[in-house]
Amino acid sequence: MNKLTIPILIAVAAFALAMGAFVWATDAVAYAGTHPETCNNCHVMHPMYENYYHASHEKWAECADCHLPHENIFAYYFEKGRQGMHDVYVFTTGQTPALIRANERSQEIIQSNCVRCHEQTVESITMGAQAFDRNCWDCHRDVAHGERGISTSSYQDSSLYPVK
Amino acid sequence: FQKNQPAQGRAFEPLVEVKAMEPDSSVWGKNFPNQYDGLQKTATNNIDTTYGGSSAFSWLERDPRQKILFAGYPFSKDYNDDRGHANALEDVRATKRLNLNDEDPKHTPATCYSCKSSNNPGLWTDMGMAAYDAMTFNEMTPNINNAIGCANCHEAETMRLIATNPALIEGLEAQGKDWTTFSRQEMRTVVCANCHVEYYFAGPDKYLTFPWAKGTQIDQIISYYNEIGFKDWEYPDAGTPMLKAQHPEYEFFTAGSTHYNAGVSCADCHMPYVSDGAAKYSSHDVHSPLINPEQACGQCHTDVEYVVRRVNTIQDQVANTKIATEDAIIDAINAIKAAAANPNSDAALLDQARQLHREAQYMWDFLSAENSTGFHNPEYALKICADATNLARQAQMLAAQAANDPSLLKTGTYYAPAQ
Amino acid sequence: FQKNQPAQGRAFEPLVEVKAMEPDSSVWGKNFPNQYDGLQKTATNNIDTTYGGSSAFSWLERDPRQKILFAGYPFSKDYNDDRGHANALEDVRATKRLNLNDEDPKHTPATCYSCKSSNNPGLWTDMGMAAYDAMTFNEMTPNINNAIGCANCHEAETMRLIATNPALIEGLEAQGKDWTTFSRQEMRTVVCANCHVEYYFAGPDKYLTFPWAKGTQIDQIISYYNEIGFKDWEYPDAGTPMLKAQHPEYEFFTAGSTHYNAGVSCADCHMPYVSDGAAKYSSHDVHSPLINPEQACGQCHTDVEYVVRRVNTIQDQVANTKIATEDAIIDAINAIKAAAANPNSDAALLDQARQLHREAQYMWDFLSAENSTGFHNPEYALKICADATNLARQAQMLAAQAANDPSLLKTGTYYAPAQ
Ligand code: HEC
Ligand code: HEC
Ligand code: HEC
Ligand code: HEC
Ligand code: HEC
Ligand code: HEC
Ligand code: HEC
Ligand code: HEC
Ligand code: HEC
Ligand code: HEC
Ligand code: HEC
Ligand code: HEC
Ligand code: HEC
Ligand code: HEC
Ligand SMILES: [Ca+2]
Ligand SMILES: [Ca+2]
Repeated sequence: MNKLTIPILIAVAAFALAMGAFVWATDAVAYAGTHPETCNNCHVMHPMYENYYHASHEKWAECADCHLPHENIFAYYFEKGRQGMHDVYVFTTGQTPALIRANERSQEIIQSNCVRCHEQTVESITMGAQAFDRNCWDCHRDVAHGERGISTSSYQDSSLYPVK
Repeated sequence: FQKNQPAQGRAFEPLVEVKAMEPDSSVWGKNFPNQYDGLQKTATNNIDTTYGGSSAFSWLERDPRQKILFAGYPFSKDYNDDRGHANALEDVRATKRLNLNDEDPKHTPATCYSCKSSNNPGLWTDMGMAAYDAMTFNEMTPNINNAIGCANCHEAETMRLIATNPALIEGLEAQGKDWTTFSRQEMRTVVCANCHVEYYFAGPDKYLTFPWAKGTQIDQIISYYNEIGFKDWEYPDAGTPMLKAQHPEYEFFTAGSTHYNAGVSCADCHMPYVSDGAAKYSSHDVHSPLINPEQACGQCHTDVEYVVRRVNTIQDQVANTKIATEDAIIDAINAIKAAAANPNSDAALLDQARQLHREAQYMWDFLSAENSTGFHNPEYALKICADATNLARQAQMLAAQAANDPSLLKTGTYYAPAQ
Repeated sequence: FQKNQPAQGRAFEPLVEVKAMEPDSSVWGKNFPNQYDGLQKTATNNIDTTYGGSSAFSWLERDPRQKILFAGYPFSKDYNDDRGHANALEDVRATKRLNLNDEDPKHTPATCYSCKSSNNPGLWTDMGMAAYDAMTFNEMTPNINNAIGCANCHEAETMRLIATNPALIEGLEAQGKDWTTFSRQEMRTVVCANCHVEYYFAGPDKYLTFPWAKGTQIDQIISYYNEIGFKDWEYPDAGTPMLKAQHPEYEFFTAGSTHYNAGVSCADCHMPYVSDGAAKYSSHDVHSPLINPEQACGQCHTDVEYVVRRVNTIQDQVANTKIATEDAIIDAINAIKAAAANPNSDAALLDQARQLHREAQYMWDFLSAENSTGFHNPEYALKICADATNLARQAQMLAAQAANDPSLLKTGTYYAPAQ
């Protein structure tokens, strides 16, 4: 036995323990699944879930269908891990921004997924000599997350106070 | 008893029982600490935005034309931007607009406390608003020891939003409206109309009245005032019977603005939901939404940066056009003064000039006293500027005709060196 | 060769090869039947909306003030609302504004064909725009046998959107802009600027020019015209050197409107996608979006009924305010006429009055000739009304000062019975 073995074993065990605690505390394994409910585990994802659930794509697509790349399985799992760890890190360290917005990389991923499913429909409009330089949701503002996007509040329901 | 608001249990047990119209917000605060904290925060807010914000900067310094426009009226002495709700009492007591000499027939009435304190709902219930308003400001002072608080907006037992100001209830009734039939979303705007509205003091006993009997649009309000022959003051040397407009946020916003028509309420922007851990509650730290646009606008608009830029564009355009209107009114004032000083002036034409001056300035003021620099209803703001400028220029022309003196047609007199 | 547009194959094989700048759209139509069908439909559109739509109703009948405002200029003879693209040739040939007497120095030049035909890109390439514009309308007629078509907007080989009008290319260059660097989304607006823009004819050879060297905002265009001392005509009896504004949709829309700032293009509203089976393509049946708001607005706005109601609110407000501006300009015209007829009038003051009349009317016209009744940029529209009214009233006042005659200050002269 090398004299470094024990410290290394201790370090590995401590690391495993720390990771275990981290994973347990943050429910990071949830990221392995694809169910929208998985994303909704995290309460900061709740508005997106809620609004997605009431928008038109709930029938067709899950979060990962839009938010993870689908060119190939490696890209899919790599991105899944990268993005997942990022979200977990931000969440557990309490740095969640007031307004969560898709970053540029995500936007590219989402766009490629819109086109992936709707290729036939959009062929004649995205073709041509010039790059199709806008996002599908510049026009289809509510297909993914509904009218209210990432709203944390629903419209005040007047029926709670019925007239008379 | 309220048709729109069936008795309904809260989702949780209150810790303490709050008695009806309890003026002390800290008592309510035991049950609702987040809301109470928010209200407390309004005391110390001081961030300014380009055109608004929470410091009490002076409008008379920022736009010295207003000193001329309000000449002869207390607003030319002291006129600051509004601050957070918790400062209401301090600010009304400190303003130099007060006249605390009770012997002077123009002394400040108790009515000036109407929108500044959570003691009011209780006092109005006990003594009636007529008796309240008939007192002087000084006489009322000992009864008032809380700034704006929970009792101004909520019913204690149910926490429903309610109309607490009798003037609001009567103002709505005059239009055949019954607030108890309003939906919750409507109340999220109407509750602000307890205070953020145009008002005047009717009769010698200074009865608080909202000039809404003909409707709440600007031309309806002007024709209401014309019909009852009301004036706030007379413009010195010009003799115009003037009107002062005050914070008509409610009337301005509800006059077909894009957000009002789309069903958005005051509270949506000024009291957005925020979360404290798992609890979601309405921010009671009411201030300019430009200070927290992610929460205030982001709930509906995904591109927050875009909408904020848009507010700037709109406000700049309104602010510039407003100055052009002020210049036109000042030209009119100077012409009317000169015509009034001329003994040969035609009295009938001069009176027509005064009438147009009165209306032009009231229109300008309606827009100017509204605190969003046009954003609450951009097109209305600019249309009002267009109309007011047109009337002001016609007032000047009538004054020149009255005095038969084309030299009264000089423009840009605000910029001319004083003689 | 175009920096923004890398050569790239089409997604499908064309059936026929279309030669560069092919004027006959039916040839292109073999490859793109949906788009060709759409263009054809514009010939027979006739649905009207409250303020616009596709029939050629007369503006002079709908708003008789315009007959006065354009007195002495061909627009007072015949001025109709625009129709669909396929009618362009028929309509330009039929208008009573033409002067087909080639001996008359004021004869209509070939330049009037510039925005009416798909023959132009070929002709401009072959002979150059200067030679084209120097011909008379009559002389050019035999060369023109197609109304607006594919060649006005597309490059045949790649189907890219392109600037085809040399005046557009030069107008952009004058501002240091190079259209070949524009993105596809930008081109969806700029391609309309081949035609939907303010223009004038420079010099005796009627060279088509966009007055954009100082920028495309209204004050920049006015100062451009003032600097070069340009006038379209002289107002009869008043002597004002007038300017006529023509369809400045592009300038108006791009001046910070909410939709432009949000990245929306002309084609988004006027050429929304429609579907043919599974595939979607751009509607080439260009007309008022209020005729198919579900497609035109519904792609971005869920509540289509709401946005359409909103258009009505905005257009009503603009239309009313515009009339008030027209009244003010007519008062100014009458005063200037009277002052000009008075031999004792002060010439310098009178010239100042004319200058303000010129600017006020141009501002009004900029808004009025813009075809959306303010919707393309509501706040700009109302701000322009406010400014134009202010200037018109000042013009009237200067005229009265020039003649030293307060009786010229009468207002509402449009309504006064003719003497
Ligand atoms: C149909 C495609 C689609 C599905 C399914 C979908 N999203 Fe999205 N998501 C989008 C689009 C589009 C955006 C907007 C990106 C933008 O506006 O820049 C977005 C944005 C977001 C954002 C950032 C907020 C913002 O507005 O930028 C989050 C977080 C998010 N989605 C989470 C989720 C979750 C969690 C689910 C499943 C419950 C989900 N998404 C399902 C398409 C989708
Ligand atoms: C551990 C809690 C948590 C879970 C579970 C979670 N998220 Fe998030 N998510 C966050 C936080 C925190 C942010 C803000 C990160 C930032 O802005 O840097 C975020 C941001 C995002 C964004 C916007 C930033 C970007 O990458 O563009 C998207 C999209 C998103 N999440 C999608 C998802 C999807 C899809 C799932 C489920 C597969 C999911 N999230 C599950 C916490 C979580
Ligand atoms: C997992 C595949 C998938 C993805 C990813 C996806 N869609 Fe869809 N989408 C569908 C299906 C399936 C339908 C329903 C069938 C149809 O109309 O083609 C649909 C319908 C639609 C419709 C018509 C119905 C409506 O809601 O108006 C639009 C528009 C649309 N999608 C846009 C988008 C956009 C934009 C994105 C990217 C943000 C996207 N889709 C991503 C599968 C997908
Ligand atoms: C300029 C606005 C705009 C953009 C950008 C846009 N769309 Fe659309 N889209 C429309 C309109 C308008 C329709 C409705 C067509 C109709 O009603 O026939 C539509 C229809 C659709 C449909 C439904 C077609 C059907 O058969 O009903 C799908 C799917 C779709 N779009 C997907 C996309 C995707 C994917 C993208 C991005 C590549 C995209 N759109 C970009 C405006 C747009
Ligand atoms: C759509 C959002 C929105 C709605 C709805 C709205 N406001 Fe505002 N309000 C604003 C904005 C933006 C400003 C400008 C703030 C600034 O200039 O800093 C503002 C300014 C104000 C101010 C001045 C704040 C300051 O900075 O001094 C008051 C008071 C106010 N609003 C009251 C109201 C009332 C009362 C209502 C309802 C009748 C209302 N608002 C409805 C967005 C809104
Ligand atoms: C009881 C009367 C009353 C009610 C009810 C009321 N306000 Fe006020 N509000 C005031 C007064 C008074 C001030 C100015 C206080 C000062 O300047 O000291 C004010 C100030 C404000 C300000 C300026 C804050 C700042 O930081 O500049 C805003 C914004 C505002 N109110 C919005 C609202 C909204 C939104 C509602 C309804 C949800 C509302 N108010 C209800 C009386 C009231
Ligand atoms: C109908 C309700 C109402 C009445 C009555 C009322 N106020 Fe106010 N007051 C407000 C509101 C709302 C604000 C905040 C908006 C603003 O400042 O424009 C305000 C703000 C103020 C402020 C702070 C800003 C400033 O103008 O310097 C003072 C001081 C003030 N009021 C004094 C008075 C006096 C004095 C009277 C009696 C002449 C009076 N108020 C009557 C509602 C009212
Ligand atoms: C300026 C008016 C105003 C004042 C003052 C006010 N509130 Fe509110 N409050 C509101 C509005 C508006 C709502 C939103 C009600 C709704 O959506 O039905 C609200 C909501 C609430 C709610 C419901 C939960 C939530 O946050 O949406 C509670 C509890 C509450 N307020 C407590 C208080 C307490 C305690 C005070 C005093 C410390 C207070 N309020 C002072 C206007 C006010
Ligand atoms: C409760 C929802 C809601 C809130 C909160 C809200 N808006 Fe809006 N806003 C709308 C709706 C609905 C429209 C109408 C246009 C549409 O249908 O998309 C609109 C339109 C606008 C427009 C376009 C109008 C124009 O004249 O350019 C701007 C700008 C805007 N909002 C800014 C803001 C700002 C700034 C805030 C925060 C102070 C805000 N909004 C808060 C719902 C909201
Ligand atoms: C946001 C949507 C939108 C955009 C972007 C837009 N328009 Fe319009 N346009 C309208 C509406 C709405 C009308 C009013 C139609 C009516 O009154 O019937 C209109 C009217 C018109 C008309 C008159 C149509 C008629 O009925 O006679 C013309 C011409 C026009 N637009 C050209 C343009 C050009 C050129 C651009 C770009 C520079 C543009 N539009 C951008 C919505 C739009
Ligand atoms: C080659 C010049 C030219 C181009 C390029 C052009 N237009 Fe036009 N447009 C015209 C002319 C000329 C008319 C009037 C035809 C008539 O009245 O006979 C017109 C009429 C219209 C009308 C009125 C239709 C109606 O039914 O009343 C609309 C809307 C319009 N154009 C929008 C656009 C848009 C959007 C674009 C760009 C995508 C565009 N135009 C590009 C010259 C052009
Ligand atoms: C820079 C492009 C351009 C030039 C040059 C141009 N037009 Fe037009 N024309 C248009 C556009 C765009 C429209 C549709 C918008 C409108 O009518 O306001 C139009 C519409 C018309 C119409 C139909 C509506 C009406 O006004 O009755 C006639 C006729 C017409 N033009 C005649 C002429 C004549 C004559 C000339 C030369 C003096 C001319 N045009 C020069 C672009 C142009
Ligand atoms: C008034 C200008 C104009 C005219 C005339 C015109 N187009 Fe277009 N065309 C456009 C615009 C704008 C687009 C959208 C381009 C984009 O989004 O990149 C377009 C797109 C197209 C496309 C791409 C697919 C689609 O529908 O979006 C084809 C193909 C096309 N046009 C063919 C034609 C043909 C064939 C003609 C003649 C019959 C024609 N166009 C006449 C302006 C015009
Ligand atoms: C490509 C997307 C798109 C299209 C197409 C579009 N809009 Fe909008 N519209 C927007 C955006 C973005 C805003 C800015 C406010 C926001 O963020 O919601 C807006 C704002 C508005 C507003 C609020 C501004 C105000 O002054 O009240 C109205 C009304 C409106 N649009 C009407 C229309 C109408 C009518 C049409 C069709 C003729 C139309 N829009 C087409 C994207 C679009
Ligand atoms: Ca303030
Ligand atoms: Ca038309």
